Amino acid sequence: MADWQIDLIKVVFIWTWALLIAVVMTWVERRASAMMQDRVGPNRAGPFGLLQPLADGIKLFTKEDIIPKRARKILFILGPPLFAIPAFSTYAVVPFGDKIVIGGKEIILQVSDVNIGFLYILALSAIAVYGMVIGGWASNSKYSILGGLRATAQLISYEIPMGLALLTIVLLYGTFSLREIVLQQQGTFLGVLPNWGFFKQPLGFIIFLVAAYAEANRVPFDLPECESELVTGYHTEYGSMRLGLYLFGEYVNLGTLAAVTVSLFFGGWGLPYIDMSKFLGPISYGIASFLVFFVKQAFFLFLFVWVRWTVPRFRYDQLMGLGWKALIPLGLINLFITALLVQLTV
Amino acid sequence: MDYYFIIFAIMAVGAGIFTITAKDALPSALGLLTVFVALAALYLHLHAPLIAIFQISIYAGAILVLVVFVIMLLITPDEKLGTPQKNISYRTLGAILGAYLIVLLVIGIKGIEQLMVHRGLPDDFGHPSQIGTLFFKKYILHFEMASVLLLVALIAAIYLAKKKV
Amino acid sequence: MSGFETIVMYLGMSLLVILAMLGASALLGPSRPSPQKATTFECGVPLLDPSHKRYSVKYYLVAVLFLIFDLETVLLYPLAVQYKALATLGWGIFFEIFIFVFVLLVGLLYAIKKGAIDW
Amino acid sequence: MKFQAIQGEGWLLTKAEQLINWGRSRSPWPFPYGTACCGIELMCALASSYDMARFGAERVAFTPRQCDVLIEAGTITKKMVPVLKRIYDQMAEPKWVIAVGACACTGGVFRTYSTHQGIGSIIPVDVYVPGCPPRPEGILYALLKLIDKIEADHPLYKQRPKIVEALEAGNEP
Amino acid sequence: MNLKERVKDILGDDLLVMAEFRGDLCIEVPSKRLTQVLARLKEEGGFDFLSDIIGIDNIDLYVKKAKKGKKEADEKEDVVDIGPPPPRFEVIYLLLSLSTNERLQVKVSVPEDNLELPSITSIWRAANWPEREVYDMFGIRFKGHPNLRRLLMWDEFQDHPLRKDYPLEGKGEERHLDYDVA
Amino acid sequence: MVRRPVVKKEYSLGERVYLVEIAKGLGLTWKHFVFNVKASFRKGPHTVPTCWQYPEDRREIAPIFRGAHMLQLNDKGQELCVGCGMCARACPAKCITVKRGKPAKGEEDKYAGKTMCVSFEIDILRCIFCGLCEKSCPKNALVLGQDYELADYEPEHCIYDKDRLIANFHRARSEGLLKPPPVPIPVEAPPAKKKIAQKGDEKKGSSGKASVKGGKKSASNRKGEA
Amino acid sequence: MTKKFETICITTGPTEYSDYVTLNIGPIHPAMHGTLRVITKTDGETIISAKPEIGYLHRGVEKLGENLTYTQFLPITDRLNYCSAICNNVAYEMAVEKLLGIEAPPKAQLIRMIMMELARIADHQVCVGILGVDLGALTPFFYLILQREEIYEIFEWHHGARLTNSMGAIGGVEADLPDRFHEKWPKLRDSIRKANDETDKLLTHNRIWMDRTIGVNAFCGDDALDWGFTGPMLRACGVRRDLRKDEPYLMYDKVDFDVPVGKHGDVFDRYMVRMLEMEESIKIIDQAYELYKDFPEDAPLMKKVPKIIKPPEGQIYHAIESPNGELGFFIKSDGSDKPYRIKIRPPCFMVYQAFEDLVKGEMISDLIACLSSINVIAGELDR
Amino acid sequence: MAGINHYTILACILFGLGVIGFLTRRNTLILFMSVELMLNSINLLLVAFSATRADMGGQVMVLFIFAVAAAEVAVGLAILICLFKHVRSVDVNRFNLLKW
Ligand code: SF4
Ligand code: SF4
Ligand code: SF4
Repeated sequence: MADWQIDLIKVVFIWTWALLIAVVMTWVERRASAMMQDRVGPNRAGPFGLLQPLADGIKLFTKEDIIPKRARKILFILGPPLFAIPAFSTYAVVPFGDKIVIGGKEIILQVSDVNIGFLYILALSAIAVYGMVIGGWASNSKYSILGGLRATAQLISYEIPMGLALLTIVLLYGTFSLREIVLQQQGTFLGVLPNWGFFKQPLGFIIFLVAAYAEANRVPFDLPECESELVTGYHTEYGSMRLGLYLFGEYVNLGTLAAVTVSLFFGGWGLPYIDMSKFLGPISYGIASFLVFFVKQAFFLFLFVWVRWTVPRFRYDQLMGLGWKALIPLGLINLFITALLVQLTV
Repeated sequence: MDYYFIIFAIMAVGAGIFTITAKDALPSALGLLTVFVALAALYLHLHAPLIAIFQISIYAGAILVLVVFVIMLLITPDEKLGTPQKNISYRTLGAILGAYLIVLLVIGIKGIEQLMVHRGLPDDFGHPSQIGTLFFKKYILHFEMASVLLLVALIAAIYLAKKKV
Repeated sequence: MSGFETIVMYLGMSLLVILAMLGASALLGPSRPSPQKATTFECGVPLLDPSHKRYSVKYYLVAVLFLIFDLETVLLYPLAVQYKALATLGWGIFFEIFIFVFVLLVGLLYAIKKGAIDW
Repeated sequence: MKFQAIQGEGWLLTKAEQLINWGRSRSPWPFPYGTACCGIELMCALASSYDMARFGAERVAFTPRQCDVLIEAGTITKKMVPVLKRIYDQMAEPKWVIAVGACACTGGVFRTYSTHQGIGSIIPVDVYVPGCPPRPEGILYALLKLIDKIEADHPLYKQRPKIVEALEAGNEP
Repeated sequence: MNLKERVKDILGDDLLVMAEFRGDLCIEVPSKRLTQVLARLKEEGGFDFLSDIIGIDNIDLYVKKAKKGKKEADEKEDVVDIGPPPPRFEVIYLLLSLSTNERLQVKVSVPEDNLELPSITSIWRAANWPEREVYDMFGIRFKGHPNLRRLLMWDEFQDHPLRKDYPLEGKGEERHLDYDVA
Repeated sequence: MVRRPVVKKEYSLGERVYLVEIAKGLGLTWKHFVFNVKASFRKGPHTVPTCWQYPEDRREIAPIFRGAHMLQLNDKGQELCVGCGMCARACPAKCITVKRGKPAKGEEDKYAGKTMCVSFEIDILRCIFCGLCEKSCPKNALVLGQDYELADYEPEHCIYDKDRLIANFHRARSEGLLKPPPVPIPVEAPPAKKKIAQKGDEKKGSSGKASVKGGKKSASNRKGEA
Repeated sequence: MTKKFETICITTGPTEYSDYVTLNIGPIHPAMHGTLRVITKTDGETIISAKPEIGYLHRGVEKLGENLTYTQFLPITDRLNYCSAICNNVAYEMAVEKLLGIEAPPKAQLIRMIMMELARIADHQVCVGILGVDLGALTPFFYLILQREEIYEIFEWHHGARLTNSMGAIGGVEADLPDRFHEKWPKLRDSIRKANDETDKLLTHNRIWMDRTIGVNAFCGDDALDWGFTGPMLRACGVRRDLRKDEPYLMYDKVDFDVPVGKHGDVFDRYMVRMLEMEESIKIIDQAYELYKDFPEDAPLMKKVPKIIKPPEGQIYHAIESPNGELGFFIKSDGSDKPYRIKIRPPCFMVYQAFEDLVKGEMISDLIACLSSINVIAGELDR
Repeated sequence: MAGINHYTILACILFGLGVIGFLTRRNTLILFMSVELMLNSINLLLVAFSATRADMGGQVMVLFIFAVAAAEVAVGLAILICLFKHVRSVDVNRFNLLKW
């Protein structure tokens, strides 16, 4: 097989995987929230309601598509794809597993291992902002505009702490490539602890996680679409599949963020004390590493859901205050400390 | 010629034309966004992945967001900019001048290739770490000056924007 | 240029599939436009005043702050990636970063004090 | 099948219709237009003990663009009539309406100067639910009836009943 | 000193009628001096809390009385004097003293030809909406009210529905659909 | 301008750092989650103990629940309603129309009373299920049953005529959901003084109040003895 | 802005012009409970003015009351504050009884008390739950509503309806406490407490919640009195006023309970007052139940009243402490079987008119929090 | 492989577009964007030269240009906001305060 064919297969596979995670997440979110609230949740479509997302999808596909008269038509149409394309594309640099050897060919389980790694993710999430702000602005409804503005301000505010947290990681590992970072996290340090970013950078992890919640617009940071104030925020005027793209895009974002968290702070596909490659065959090792990664990712996805149904949401100024007055200074301090420690240990 | 360059060059030029001809500021900003993305793709081609990424995350992600915010802040729909320009000649003059400039530049630049020294590119050319090293070794003063520049800009912007009129 | 083609391939795939989704939705959905349907949703009452009005300048301030600090982090990335290597040369790199960040920290404090992020 | 008899079309379209109906009927996102006491019972129906979400009616959104079923629960006063009409108009096709409670159906006990006597004269109603307020089970029963109705629909051929046009012609300002 | 005497003390001449029914004390005061009376009751009488403002349309009472009078007159074959019609509307202010937990109903009469009362929003801000409601329902205007608009009915509505001559089921008013198909 | 009291926020350390309390909350939701997930593997429709999965799993309805109306028959299968129209008069929503009539020749034993209702219609869409008709019916003919599944596509189907009301009764009987006969309410004997004050008493309303107070005291006295 | 400035250099227009965005919230808005509407002017996120507009649920109850008999009006009172219909029923019944000059038998009074306190718990549960929902915490709502379902079940077994109870009749109550109550109450008491505890755990000490509620819409006690606040809203401002204590009706003077008061009148205090009141209500029910047990099975539940009630001419005002505050019925009778005029004094009417003062200068999010903490019930607001 | 010539021509065209936009448009915001366009063309040149000459200095320069551009935009737009508060327009022709 030619390289580009393998690449194509990988691309298709991972794209589908991203979509699948998003789809299943909608189900998980509904069922899990129901379980936390002493309810049952959707259970009529398919076994355990597993086909619920499919039903929703069909419904959304066959729904009428309204473009409000006062909306700016082109911008209105551009909004959802501008949001969804970056969201889907971020998966491209996430390492889903180590490598798999098929027919003597070594295939890394990642679309592409580029040397700028997660900067790519940062850049794309910076573009995703436009999807919301343009969608909100184009709708020409006050709720949407306010939602869009809030979304943008929130997203860009929390990009800084996230960037700072990542900066410390870069400082520690000296690379941008997610794959290399994961590789460096194998093994243990200080004898007992796994060599995970989490243990080396607990503060950085917390900052990153909080910023991730904000980036994903999840409770407690779901102000852009907070129901009780702005109806549904920036996508108030959107229906049919355009809405579907916004909703899916959000879940895809969740998947990416969880994956990045795992790769940066939790050792990616590796198990803490066990070296799987020693006793597994080349193919089964690839699959096993993929599974390990998925389990870790699933945990963080669940955490997203879990937190959402537990806490109230912030007010806008508090959200900004938390970002600018708490997280950024914390991030800077963390940066200093890490720099100092690295300086002292080399 | 390779298609990669052609595609993105056309994209950049087309979006650039859209940017300067769009009726409204917001579509114009979207055009600029496309230019940025196209240029970023070209940077990738030019062994400057870091610059490409930063192009997107700074130009597209920050500067343009600022512009978009200001567009939302300032433009009210009842204020159409479509009021006819008083002297059309001014506008045409501008266009002609610009076009002339393009022609001049293109002609002037034509022979530039002879002036270039083609060196083989080292393997890790464009790797982020190289820029880091340069920042430390050669441009340390510039680097610190940049921070001061940013500080000044920050203070000025806040001062201006918060000023009560 | 390692691997960028694949990423572009991936991007192209996202673009295609999403456009296909939108197209399918446009084809499948019924369409019965009416002037009433196309009115803007305003909690069920007629619009009170145009939506595109001036919104608060504070959003702008946040964007300015973001711009400055984004640049800061971005400029730090190349240094950070090389930090371990450069740290072997002495404390210079640490102080370079320190001064750089410190100057901007002053900016942050100024912004906080001026109430740029208080709503 | 009846449908084939009408249209003389083949298996594929029938299946497609079934699929669409399946999707629509399994995911009727409600617009909880709860204005009064019935709204409270609607809330109960949405909450833990009865959990309307089991039928897929989960994503409760208050924007007409994203909803399928307008659950009108509560009194519609004359002051509210234009609002209701506008909300209904703004909903995207396909859309259904459930009128919950005596007030929504006929005005109930409030035969007064300020109460509109039944929303049936403003918007087409698919299912009427008597009761004041109906038990949550009653609302769920209505939803089930609506699901039956959706499943018997012919989305690819039969367009919205003529009643819409008739009503709109009658109510045009 | 019990409530009655105290009220008498405070009001003096302004007290027109005082009646008690089932422990509820109701006094009538002249409408011209309403603000002063209420202010005095608030300052001196300790009635520092305004519970509600109630409008009443008395016309049916009079009609009933007249009917009864006519019936009696028919029976007795004599003329029965039922007196002149009372002022058509009356407005009752429900006051409450928080310290002694006493309630007082202050009544003023509003004749139909002069539907106007002084607003007491300067004494109690709580009077704002109740006054608007009375205006909405009975058409009694309150002079000096900051924003005397309809409260419950929509703005274009013409009648005053709680008047006794307004039918329960209305006169068929509908609020028209005000579309902005702009 | 509005006056606002100054509120000083005093947070303990645990509250200041968001995470502690959030972790506690997470623990709580986790407990519910685990409990319900375990429960949902139980057999039968009533899995999660707090959720009644309606069509399969119905909640017990109180026998006195005010649901759809029915016209009762007595044990001999005779119609109880005499068409007196008391229910129609008592109904606040004015949704009952009764027409009284005499039973046709030879059909007298179908009816318990001397008269019967020729037609009996309840506009169930207007009814507010207040139960006043039931209370006012002298023959206990009209009762409100336990049926709550009343939704319909057409408003015309929601006008219940006599046949439907009797059919309701038959169905309820077959399902064993008949309304229990009303329990007599213990009524306090009227006080010596005539309760409805005569016209003359009006002005001396306060005395009425006093007597009430006395009654209250006696009640408490009795409690003291008990 | 439509004017063209050709030669003028600088026009310093008023900065207010178009700087404020008019944001219409409601009537159909998730936080507006279906029928409320607030027209706000905002500067960014700050509220410059907020004009509530009501009447979207004005059903003409008072006019209807003039056209129905005293008995027929009872079911209509259910539809006023539909979150705690029983309180309305009892208030109305007691008002008519006062007009008649009678009082319900003691056992009936106890039953009324128990039911009213249950209704109070149910009302507060809804209010707190909705407050949580509006501030983004959905889960407590579900826990609270579950307990409310149990309370509804008791209602249903007592008088045959869940929400619009039409409990009792003029002169007493029509049924003894149902068996369900005797069985359920001890368990229910615990589970209500448990749900409250859980809510407490999820919300009260959570910093996000505290930030969202403490100091938000703080209100002075004397302002509150001036505006005519009653109930939890007033008590949260630090004024200890509760009609159950100050003007005891039924048998509230025989039970022992506290009146929780707040300090600043902010959303947090309102929330806490409601939470604590639920606990007090549980206490009251326990005590009332003890008192109730002293009565024999066949103790009278009703005063003898004629079928057609014709009170003497006169006018009375009677108020009770409903979950939202002072709920009063003013009835003027002309001696016929229909009231000549019924005026209802809804508690939230008075509170809601101060809405602009409550939220001015705060943020949009606070407006939502404020609205849910007032617990405006459109049914009694608009009548 | 596209040579340096192509890149320089592309950069020139973009620069010229920026100039044309700057000269012909009246919306200040679009003027700003035209300036950005010009700056970007310079960036492109720098990167292209850096690649041809195998000298990383060009790329570092671009980073500094980013910083300058950011500062320019931040301050420029702030000034624009100030102006807008006075004139209530973004039309350059109305900013004629300095005209004589
Ligand atoms: S039908 Fe009954 S319960 Fe429903 S809104 Fe009307 S009055 Fe309230
Ligand atoms: S149902 Fe009862 S009240 Fe009604 S007409 Fe028959 S007998 Fe009379
Ligand atoms: S239940 Fe009430 S509303 Fe219904 S028919 Fe009987 S009296 Fe009328």
